[in-house]
Amino acid sequence: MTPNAESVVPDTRQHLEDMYRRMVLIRRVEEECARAYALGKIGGFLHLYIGQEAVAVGAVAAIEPTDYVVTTYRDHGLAIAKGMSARACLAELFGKATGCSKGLGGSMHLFDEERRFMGGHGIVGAHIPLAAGIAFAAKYRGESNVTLCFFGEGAVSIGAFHEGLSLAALWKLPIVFVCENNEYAMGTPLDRSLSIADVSAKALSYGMARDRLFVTDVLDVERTMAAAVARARAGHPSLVEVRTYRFRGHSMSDPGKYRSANEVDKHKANDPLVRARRDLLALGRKEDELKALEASVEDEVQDAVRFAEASPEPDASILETATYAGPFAS
Amino acid sequence: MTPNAESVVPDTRQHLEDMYRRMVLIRRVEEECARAYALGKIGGFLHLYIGQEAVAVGAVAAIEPTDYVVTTYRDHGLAIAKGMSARACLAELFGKATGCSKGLGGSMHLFDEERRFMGGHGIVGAHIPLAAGIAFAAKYRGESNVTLCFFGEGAVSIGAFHEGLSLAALWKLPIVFVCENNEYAMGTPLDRSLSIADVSAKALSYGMARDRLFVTDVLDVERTMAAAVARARAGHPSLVEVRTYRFRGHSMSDPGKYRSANEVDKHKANDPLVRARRDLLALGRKEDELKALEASVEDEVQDAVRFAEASPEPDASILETATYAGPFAS
Amino acid sequence: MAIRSLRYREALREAMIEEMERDPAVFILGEEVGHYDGAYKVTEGMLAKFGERRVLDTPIAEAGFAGIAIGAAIVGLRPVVEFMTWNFSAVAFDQILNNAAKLRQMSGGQLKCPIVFRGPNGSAKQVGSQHSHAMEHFYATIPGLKVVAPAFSQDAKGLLKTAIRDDDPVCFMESETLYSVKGDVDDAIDAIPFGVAQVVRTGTRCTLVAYARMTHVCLEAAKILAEQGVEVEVVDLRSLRPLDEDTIIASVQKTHYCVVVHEGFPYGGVGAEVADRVQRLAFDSLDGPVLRVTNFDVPMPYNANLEQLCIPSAARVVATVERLLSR
Amino acid sequence: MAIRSLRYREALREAMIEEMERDPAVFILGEEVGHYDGAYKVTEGMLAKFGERRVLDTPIAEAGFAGIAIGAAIVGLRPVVEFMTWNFSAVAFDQILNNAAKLRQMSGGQLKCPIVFRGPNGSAKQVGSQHSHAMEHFYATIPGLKVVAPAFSQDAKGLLKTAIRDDDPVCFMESETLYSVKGDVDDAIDAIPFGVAQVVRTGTRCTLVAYARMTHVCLEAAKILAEQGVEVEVVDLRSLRPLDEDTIIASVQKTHYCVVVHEGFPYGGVGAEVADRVQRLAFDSLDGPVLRVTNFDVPMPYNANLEQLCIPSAARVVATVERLLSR
Ligand SMILES: Cc1ncc(C[n+]2csc(CCOP(=O)(O)OP(=O)(O)O)c2C)c(N)n1
Ligand SMILES: Cc1ncc(C[n+]2csc(CCOP(=O)(O)OP(=O)(O)O)c2C)c(N)n1
Ligand SMILES: [Mg+2]
Ligand SMILES: [Mg+2]
Repeated sequence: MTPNAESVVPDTRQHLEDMYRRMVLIRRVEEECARAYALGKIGGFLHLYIGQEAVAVGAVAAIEPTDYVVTTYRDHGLAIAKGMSARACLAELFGKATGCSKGLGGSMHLFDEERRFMGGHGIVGAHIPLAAGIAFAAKYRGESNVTLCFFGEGAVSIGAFHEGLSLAALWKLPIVFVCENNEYAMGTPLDRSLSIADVSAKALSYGMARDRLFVTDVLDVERTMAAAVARARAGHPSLVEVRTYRFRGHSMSDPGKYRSANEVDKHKANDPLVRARRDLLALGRKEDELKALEASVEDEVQDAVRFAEASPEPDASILETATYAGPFAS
Repeated sequence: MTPNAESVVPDTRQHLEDMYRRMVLIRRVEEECARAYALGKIGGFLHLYIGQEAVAVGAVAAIEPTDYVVTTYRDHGLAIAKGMSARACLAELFGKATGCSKGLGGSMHLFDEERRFMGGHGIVGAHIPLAAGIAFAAKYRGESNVTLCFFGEGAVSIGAFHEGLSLAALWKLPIVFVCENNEYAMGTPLDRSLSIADVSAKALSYGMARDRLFVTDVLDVERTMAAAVARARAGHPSLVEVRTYRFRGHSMSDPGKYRSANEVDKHKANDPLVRARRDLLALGRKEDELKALEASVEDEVQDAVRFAEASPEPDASILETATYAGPFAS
Repeated sequence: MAIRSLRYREALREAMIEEMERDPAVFILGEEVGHYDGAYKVTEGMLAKFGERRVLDTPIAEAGFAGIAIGAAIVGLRPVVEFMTWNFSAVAFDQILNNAAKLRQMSGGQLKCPIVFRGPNGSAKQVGSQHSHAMEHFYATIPGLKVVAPAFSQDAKGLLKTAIRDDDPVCFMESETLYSVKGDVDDAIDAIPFGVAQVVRTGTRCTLVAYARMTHVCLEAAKILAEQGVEVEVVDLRSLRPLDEDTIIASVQKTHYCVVVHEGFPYGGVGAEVADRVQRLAFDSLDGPVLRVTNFDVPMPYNANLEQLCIPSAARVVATVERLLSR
Repeated sequence: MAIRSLRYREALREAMIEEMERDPAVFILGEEVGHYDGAYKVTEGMLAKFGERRVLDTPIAEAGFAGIAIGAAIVGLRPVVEFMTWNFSAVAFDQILNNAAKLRQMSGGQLKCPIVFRGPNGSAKQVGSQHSHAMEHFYATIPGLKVVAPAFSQDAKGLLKTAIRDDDPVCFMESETLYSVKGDVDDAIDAIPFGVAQVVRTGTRCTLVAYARMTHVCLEAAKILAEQGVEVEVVDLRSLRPLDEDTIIASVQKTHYCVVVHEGFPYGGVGAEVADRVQRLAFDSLDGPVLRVTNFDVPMPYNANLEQLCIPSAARVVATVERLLSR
């Protein structure tokens, strides 16, 4: 933040409202996804982000449009936070040619190169070095952009995590590693995957800056991330552990028997969306203003669903051109 | 150590002498290797351990014959420290049927199952999970043996290191990870491979016990390792960083231009073998006693060379039986 | 002895349970195999039965736990490693290629490595390119490994028992799309030997060679062809390495035509190997080239229609046979 | 324009230097490529010329630096990744299989991945089973990748230039045993297109198909055979994916016999693929089956004599041709 932050930082209320809107959009899109999945309109794996929206929205609020974001298969939230339209997202999930990845990628592989949202990756941890490579390119070219790389706490056990962080620290890459620690990797709770529960402690072995945060307030996420992003721009990577919680199962096929209704309810009571809404009211927004905002989100979502439904399927001719950049005689 | 250590620990002088003999044996075997390599009697890669003998000998002194040792391609020292005969070692390097691995493995792949020396591995870091698996088996079966796993500081950057240590810490495996930090991975000095020079700090992120030691005295190595081995037997893995130095190039083909003669000489001046010899004299061993010991080593080495030379080559019939355990119709 | 109808996944589970009861050195490890009862429920109930010591949930560290299992195997345990899918074995590739397959050889035969790697392989439904890879050919080319890919419940059970008792590393390729398929399992049959293919339908006009789910696709194609008066023979390989040349060749010598059907890409793989052996060993019996039906030469698309287009179908098999016979 | 005699490694180096001078997005990274001047001296002098920014020494973390290079490639850089040997690519296998090869497809064509993975492949001399693997077939089966394996200095240079300029990931297979071999390099030739095989010796009695070092072995065999009055044609594939069917088939249609020679194991691989295509596309021209000369089906032994026994030799090629022609 600059010294006279007052004049530079946008009005908090408006800012929070923007973030609230984005969080609601993500949630509503995903609720529609769940419904469409039940109807067989979406296939394959579908990993919902519901409950974690504040992480994506808070983090993206801390960066510039020219900065990059990379994440896992649980990617709808970050894609939309980074500016992907609900239309492009839903059409992709419906497997349509108008989807961001033309129906070839599906839920796990959302990409939006223009908005610098670089996926949507299915192999746990494998995108971590890749994200470091995007940061590497910025440094190589002398550009000032940074990269945010998101992953779950389940990814911390895998080699790619170590190699990615180790090289980023050694080469001082402009990147922030964000571990969205939602306490479970599929059905595996933290204590069965990590010998110490504090993920941010991994930073110690790379001499890397670290932060740790329990998410209830999206503004907290933004603040913590802003500091890490500033370090990244100065060439110092960080590991930020964000403690969060997914309200739904790991994917649509997961009944989530490994945790009690009680536990889930406890976390739902701290839903950052509810918190943001309450804060907005406290900051003077009227209930009907928020209702209107929510209605406009609803319109956007319904429009996106209709768009996805009405869109054409991709033609088989895309298969070859999506495999190789140029002509290819196999 | 037990309370009345005096009566239990063998006479220090005899013990040091045994260790000195073993170190001299390793060195002399390897000097003969270098010569044989120049004569074309040994092929492929040959990584000498000269300068690091105190690590192998000190570490093995801290364990029982029923304990396991696993290491890298730089394996002659640990193989001999664990009890492999000079004959079996040299014959293997000469590619003979009488070699420990019947001439199929070569320098990088010494194995002696009977003495629980489990290789000799060529892929950097890949033996680390494997060693953890040997420790896992002990725990699974309720046996009390521990496993020592050696690797260079170059291996610390690779995924297998992270996954191996992470799982060993999580599952409380009876293992000691020993990083032989000889300052270089081929031509790459420490500061170009690790963001922080203290390798033992990696233990922090696993909540693992750690130790760090600059080797000049083989007895130091034994003491540090004994403590780590005791922890391992109690189900607590450790990471021990041993700072050491190789006097020769990475392998025979490495002229070692990346370090100055000065630097090498400085380390040679602290040669643990010379130190042990001096200490033995100080403890009352006579020069001619040591000469006799050295002569007996010489005999053993020359016998081993003759044995290796005179031994037959393996027959092609071994190829199939060494590929599959049972009959195999491909 | 009874003949029971079991789902493919139940047959696998029975094999593991029986072998674990038989030999205390056998244990299973992998992601979600225990408390979650298996991502695809193959190990359902096994944690309750055997406890955490022998049914071990792992973190997401395929190279690490595969390596640990290999280490345990060379000192006498008999691990069964479940990969949640074979796609994820790519991060453990080095462990399988350079450790599991080679430790016996590098040690001059001192060590053996009795380990089973198992899990679903190939396409599922719309899970995209990173989760749909048919990985069997990567492993089938590697000496030191054995690779099997059963199509039916009986074989799933019998081959898995053999795999667990085998002293060499075995890659056991299942199929997500077969897990719920039922099949007869004869209790009189125990372990089924590797390297023995099975003629699952007899015919005279052409030999179809397949394995895993493609065996079912071939049977479907054979039915359609039969309706057209073309009786084809279907050989289910079951075991990819070792490969039962004799059964394949005997069939081709009878039919004079051969079509190999497999998931996986057209370039190389098990299909090319079978085609090569057939043309080499039955050259004088062939009345036409060996043809192949494979996945399209592109990463698997997510879109449902494109996905089905890419994977071999009965219709494509039928068309290929027709093309071959009308040559 | 001059014709110069260059070692294979010098030709590779020239290609990299020229492309780096041509395009600031090209850089090289790998273990010991910089300060050490390359484990096999392919990059000798390049650090001095281009500095640490563009000639980057990496720690031992193949998956990590391959992944970083892939990430850099999708945002516009053109990395050349040196694997000290292709054996070590096994720890980066997932990055190549699931990221490099598939990112374009998963993103619906939004991303391109212009990256070259290069290094020595196959056997060297007595480096044992973990360091002698011929890895090309693992990659050649994967759509999204291109794979080349030059045998001569000219091709090493021209194909590497093409690889660096290509917008798709390319696996570039060199050979430790060829690095010091000299060959003519014509300065008039710039980039050499992929997918074009070359007839390096003409003959009428049999077609030998090979690549990389095995092309030299085939030329040696051809000489021996010529002394016996048997003129064989040698086709050097150069590019494995894409594969130049036309040149192979044209040759086989002329000679009616074909022997494929490659390092690597007998099961599957590039050899099986070539054999399959030949029997399929030239069935009516063949007077005998396509035969193959490959490594023995065992991990590579250290012992020098056994090692040589396992690798295809001119004598084995000659014997195979004789067996085929006297069939
Ligand atoms: C290498 C690899 N192994 C296993 C899987 C299967 N898998 C997908 S997501 C997942 C759990 C990941 O948990 P976490 O990293 O905590 O992220 P979360 O799903 O909680 O967001 C697993 C095991 C995979 N995709 N890749
Ligand atoms: C995965 C892998 N990458 C690269 C190599 C090549 N290589 C062999 S030894 C070595 C250096 C290892 O250095 P370090 O771990 O410090 O052990 P030291 O040789 O010093 O004992 C390298 C790069 C390899 N064997 N395996
Ligand atoms: Mg999680
Ligand atoms: Mg070192």
